[in-house]
Amino acid sequence: MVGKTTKKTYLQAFLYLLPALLIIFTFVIYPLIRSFYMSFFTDYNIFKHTGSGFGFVSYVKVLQSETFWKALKNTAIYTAVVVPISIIISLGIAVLLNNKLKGMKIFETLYFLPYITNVIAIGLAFRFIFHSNYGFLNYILTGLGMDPVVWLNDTKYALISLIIFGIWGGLAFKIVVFLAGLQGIDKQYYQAAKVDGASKWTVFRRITLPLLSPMIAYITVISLIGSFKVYVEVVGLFGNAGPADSAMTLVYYIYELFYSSYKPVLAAAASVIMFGIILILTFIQLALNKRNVHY
Amino acid sequence: MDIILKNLSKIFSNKSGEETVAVDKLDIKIPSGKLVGLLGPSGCGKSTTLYMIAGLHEPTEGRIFFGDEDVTEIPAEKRGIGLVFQNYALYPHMTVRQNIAFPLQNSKEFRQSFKADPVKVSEFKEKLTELEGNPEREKVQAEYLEYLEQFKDSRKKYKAEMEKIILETAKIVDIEELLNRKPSQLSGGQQQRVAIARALAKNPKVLLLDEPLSNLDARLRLQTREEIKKIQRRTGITTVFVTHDQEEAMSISDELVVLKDGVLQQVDAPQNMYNSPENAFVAQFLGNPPINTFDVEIKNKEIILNDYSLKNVNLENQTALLAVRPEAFKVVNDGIEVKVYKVEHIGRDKLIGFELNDQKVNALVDADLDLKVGDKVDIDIRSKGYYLFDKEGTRLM
Amino acid sequence: MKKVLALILALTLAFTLAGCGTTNDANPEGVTLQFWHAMSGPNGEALDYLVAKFNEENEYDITIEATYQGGYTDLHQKIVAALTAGETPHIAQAYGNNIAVYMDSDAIVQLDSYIDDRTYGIDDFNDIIEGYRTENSSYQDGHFYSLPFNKSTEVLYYNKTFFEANNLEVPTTWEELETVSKAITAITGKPAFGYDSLSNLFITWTQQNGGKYTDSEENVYFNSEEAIEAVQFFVDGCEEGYFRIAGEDRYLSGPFNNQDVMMFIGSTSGSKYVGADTFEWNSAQVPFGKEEKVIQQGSNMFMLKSTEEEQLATFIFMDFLTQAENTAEWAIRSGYLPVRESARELDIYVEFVASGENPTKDTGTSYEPDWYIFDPIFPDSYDYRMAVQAAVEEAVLGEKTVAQAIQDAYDSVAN
Amino acid sequence: MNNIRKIIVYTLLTIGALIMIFPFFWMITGSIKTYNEIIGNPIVWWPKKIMWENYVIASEYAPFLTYFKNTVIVSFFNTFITLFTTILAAFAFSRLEFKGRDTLFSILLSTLMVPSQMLIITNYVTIVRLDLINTLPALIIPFTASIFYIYMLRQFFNQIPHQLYLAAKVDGCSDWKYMWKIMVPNAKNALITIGLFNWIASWNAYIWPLLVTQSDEKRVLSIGLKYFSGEAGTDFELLMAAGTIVILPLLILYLFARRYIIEGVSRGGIKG
Repeated sequence: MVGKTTKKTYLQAFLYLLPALLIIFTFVIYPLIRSFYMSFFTDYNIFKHTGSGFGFVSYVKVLQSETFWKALKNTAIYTAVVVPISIIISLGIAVLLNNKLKGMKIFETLYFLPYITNVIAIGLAFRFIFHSNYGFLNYILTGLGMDPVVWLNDTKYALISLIIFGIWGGLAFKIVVFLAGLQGIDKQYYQAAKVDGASKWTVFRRITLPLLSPMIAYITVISLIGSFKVYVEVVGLFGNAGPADSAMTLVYYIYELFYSSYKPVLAAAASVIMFGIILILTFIQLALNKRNVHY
Repeated sequence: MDIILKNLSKIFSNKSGEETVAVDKLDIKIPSGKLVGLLGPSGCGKSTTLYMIAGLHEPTEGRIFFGDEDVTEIPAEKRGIGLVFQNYALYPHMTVRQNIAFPLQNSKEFRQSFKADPVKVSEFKEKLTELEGNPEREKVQAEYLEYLEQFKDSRKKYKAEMEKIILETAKIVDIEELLNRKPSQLSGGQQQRVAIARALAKNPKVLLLDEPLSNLDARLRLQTREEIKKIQRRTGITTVFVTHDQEEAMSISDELVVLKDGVLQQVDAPQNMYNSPENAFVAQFLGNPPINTFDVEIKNKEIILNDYSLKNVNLENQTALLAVRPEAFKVVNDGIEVKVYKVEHIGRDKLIGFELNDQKVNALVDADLDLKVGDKVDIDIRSKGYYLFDKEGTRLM
Repeated sequence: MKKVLALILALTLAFTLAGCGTTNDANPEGVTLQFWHAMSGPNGEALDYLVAKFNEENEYDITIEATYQGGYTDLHQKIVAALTAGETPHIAQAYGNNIAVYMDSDAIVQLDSYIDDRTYGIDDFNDIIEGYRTENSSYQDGHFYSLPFNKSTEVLYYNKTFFEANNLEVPTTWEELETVSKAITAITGKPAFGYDSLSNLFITWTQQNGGKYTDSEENVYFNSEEAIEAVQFFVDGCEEGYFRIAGEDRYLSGPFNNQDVMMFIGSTSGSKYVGADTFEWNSAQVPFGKEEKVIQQGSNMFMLKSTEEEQLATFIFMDFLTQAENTAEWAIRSGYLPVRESARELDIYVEFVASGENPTKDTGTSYEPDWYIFDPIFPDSYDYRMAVQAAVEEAVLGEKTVAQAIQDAYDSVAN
Repeated sequence: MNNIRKIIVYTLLTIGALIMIFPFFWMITGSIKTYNEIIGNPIVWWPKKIMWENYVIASEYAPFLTYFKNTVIVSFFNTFITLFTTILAAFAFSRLEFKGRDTLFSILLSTLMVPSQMLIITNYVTIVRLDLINTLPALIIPFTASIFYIYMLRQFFNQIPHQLYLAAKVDGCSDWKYMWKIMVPNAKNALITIGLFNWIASWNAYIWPLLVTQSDEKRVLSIGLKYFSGEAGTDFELLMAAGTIVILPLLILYLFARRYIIEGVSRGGIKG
């Protein structure tokens, strides 16, 4: 309320933020700066913290590597599919759950379950569900008279499997947020709309969605970032980057670079690039929100 | 205790740096113990003014005095004010009792008043040491113990006193039976009263109400209006309340302050203000049905409304604005002939509408006149109840 | 390779005319050592057993604290972290190429002087299987920075019941492998044979086919006719449906147990996952091509710099693990093979093998020492492995032609 | 709502629910199957013989009891410290007015985008420097502040009408007191939810815990899952048993906390 910021308010704000900032700086920003710094060396010995040849060599290398572009492409596809689809599905489910019917509480409980999973264990379960011979998914498909799909073994389907897994894993949280949002909407709006004789669809489009937009914005940002960082899911599902690396994602690529093939500099460069990409995406996202979100 | 606003201004500047003057060089004296209405159309800066008095907004310019004390720099909580918000702002998670108790729990003074004053204690201690071996000592000792005695089991006293105050204030706004409810379980009117109780609990020197009635339905509004007046009378606290409803303001306040675009228009008792508005705005803003206004010419000491001379005035030739209260019209045998297009009965009065100089005019005439829509009547203006303003809107007579 | 062989020769010499080498005068008495490993389950128990035995028996009352640090990847990650922070264990387990990476830290101890130490040195060093010695000294400077620890190799697992029922011969050559596989597929209508590790497939078969892979000078030879031919042989089999890869099953033990494949080449260390009550299985030497080559795998143990005393103590423990009887015990209790020739002749081991409890032990130790091949050790050798694995995978999945796939793999690493 | 729609709603929800819980069903049944039943072809729905042994064997692979104890300790402290830092920061970002607030916030927000894999080596070194290696604090401290939760709570705090803040100020309530006495109680559900989320996260974390712990006395449940993957195969049945063991406590905790969750993230938790 008070217009100008006095020293006192600065101090106060600083004190309130101190604990969080301390941790975040020490364990996120500081290492980030380090690897940023590292990324500009041609050669860096992480054991001795010494490097040689300052420049953009590493970035060039990364940008020249086929695998990087493959990883970027896969990650982009993954994000582009998972984010909207999971949002739409979870929104739909949330709307259904928002019906005042018996047993909805039970459904809520069930739908939130995936959130508490341990990706390693559940990833294993998914591996069997996707299995081309004795997997449950194909069991259903053939049951419905469709041809079985070689989910995890075929370069064409590996990414799709990952996407399915990703969507499944991402629904729970979104459903909860949306359901919460829906229940936060004042019933009067609906009654008003009823009086105005609006159709269910119109009500959804013209009232529910706008009033839900802050939630949608929040979720989009969060899951955009999240799905761009997809990694554990890959390991859980394939144990590697999928058939012929067809499910290679950015973080997986970075991880491989760092630990398996010991190219810390390239890994750093790659993650800086990735960081940049997400940063841009998010800012675009936030900018769009400013226009479309009705707080 | 008076409230004095000296040259008080508030300028808001938004992110893009644009500045808007909410309050402009206000000079007002709110007399002690009075119920003062801060009146004006929405956006006239009345709430901002109230918040500055409360200490929630800091003035861009000017000072605020409570009595002789300059409180401009003093934070809200230390000004000893009670504030009631338009939407009550009750703490949703607290019961009514807790809501009322909250300000007390936060007040150091209140808590201190149950503890021995450390200064006094140390004085006693010194004395005692000085008087080592002196017969005087016994006496001081006794005094000291006596003094301490008052503060035995202060906690219990504190609690008791708290409860006592809660009950008293609850009684004033009679919500005793609601003390254990949560705000969500109360009606608008009840919440309103709780909000007032909370404001009164720490018995403030000043009570501030921001549009206290606007969230209530018509009947409740009338009723609460009266209650607020009663409460104010009973407690005698200097009370400022903000409203955009002139009727409301007129009906309860001892003093009226009218603002427009952050600029003070007039300060006066409601009736005086009604009877002698200082400018066109005040004239038009007060009164229901609203005052009728006509553009007139003043030629050789006559008020000319389309070549019909209304009255003689001692003024230079000029164009002016004539404002006539509805009740200032009278039906005569020989005046301006007008055609009645509506007739309404308001209680014992009769409101008629006619066109004069192609503009609709409302007039109150005595009820026993029997008039029908379509009748032609001659009307004239009484000797009181009409005002002349110049083009700027300042009063000519 | 030459350099390495020369060194082996030198060492052999050194040890045959015993007495040279000096004595380390540090005192290892009573030190406690940290040992990081990746052995869990039965292997973990086997290791704990040996550690307990050592703590019990060693005359210097050295105490080993062995702790499981997760799988190889986790262990590797931890060692990298530990080296970065400069707080390391005394001894750890790792693949050669990882150790080559760690050498950047200058915290890895060169073992030569310990190995030929007059008092504490390893007796009859040449008794340790040649391939293992060669591998552990094939670092770029040709010295020993590690010793063989948990070693395994590849064998051909086959469905005994099925082979007998259809009186099939276990294949010993590529040609036989092809004919037998076709025969089996004709019966089952499913792929008959699979290869667990496609990188091993590439490395082994290329060399079985007379080609070369890489050497520790990081020269790349694998974009060769031999390689193409070898991989083509496998890819054809896959296309015609009598060969397959593990793919989604990760390891073929699963399909094998489901009788979806009747034979596969896999690591001896995977034997615990092989077998179902529906049939009997057995193992045989892998089929060979032009040359008899078989890969040796599994990881090694290396020493990290610490005090003279601790280092000596560490070496004493390493020595203990390589002793015939202990490595035999290790082989019996774990999924791995003894590191010494002589261990294979020890009664306990002979009996164990005879018990037929785990046929792979017999097969695994039946290879001639000079058949063994391994990844030359240098930091990037992992990338090479990944590259060739990808190549085979892409070829099998029909992403690229064999020649193309191999060329791409070559380009990706040779620069 | 008419019956046809009811039926549609229920069927849709049921199908969805089945999809959501099937993997759990598969994991839990898997934990009582034999290795070969899990990879059985054709699909084996229910084990011939229920293999409770799997749990016994799995539990012998690692000292799960110690792990459980540690996990509870870690999750507990982690959650409570996180809540504390989150409340403070969220309050500052939603109620305190200071220049550069939004900039700072978006900078922090951008740290969400860092792939954590890139940070852990440096963090490991930090932990060593702090001499915390192989201690429980090493598992707790690095995760005691999360911009993700700060973001979430800020969203919620922003829903609390500003007039409450003014009212409290008039009532002589300091910012600090206002935060604890007004905002926190009103954000109860949000806090419980964040607490639960954080608890789950720290319960399932495994890369970092494995990295900074070196002895069983200091390890947590999720690390236990590591034991079942060897270099030439995985003991599926044991892994699933262990997986079930790890998830079960969360499941129970969740069932207790679930009724708060919806309200927890709900905007306008209180009407303005």
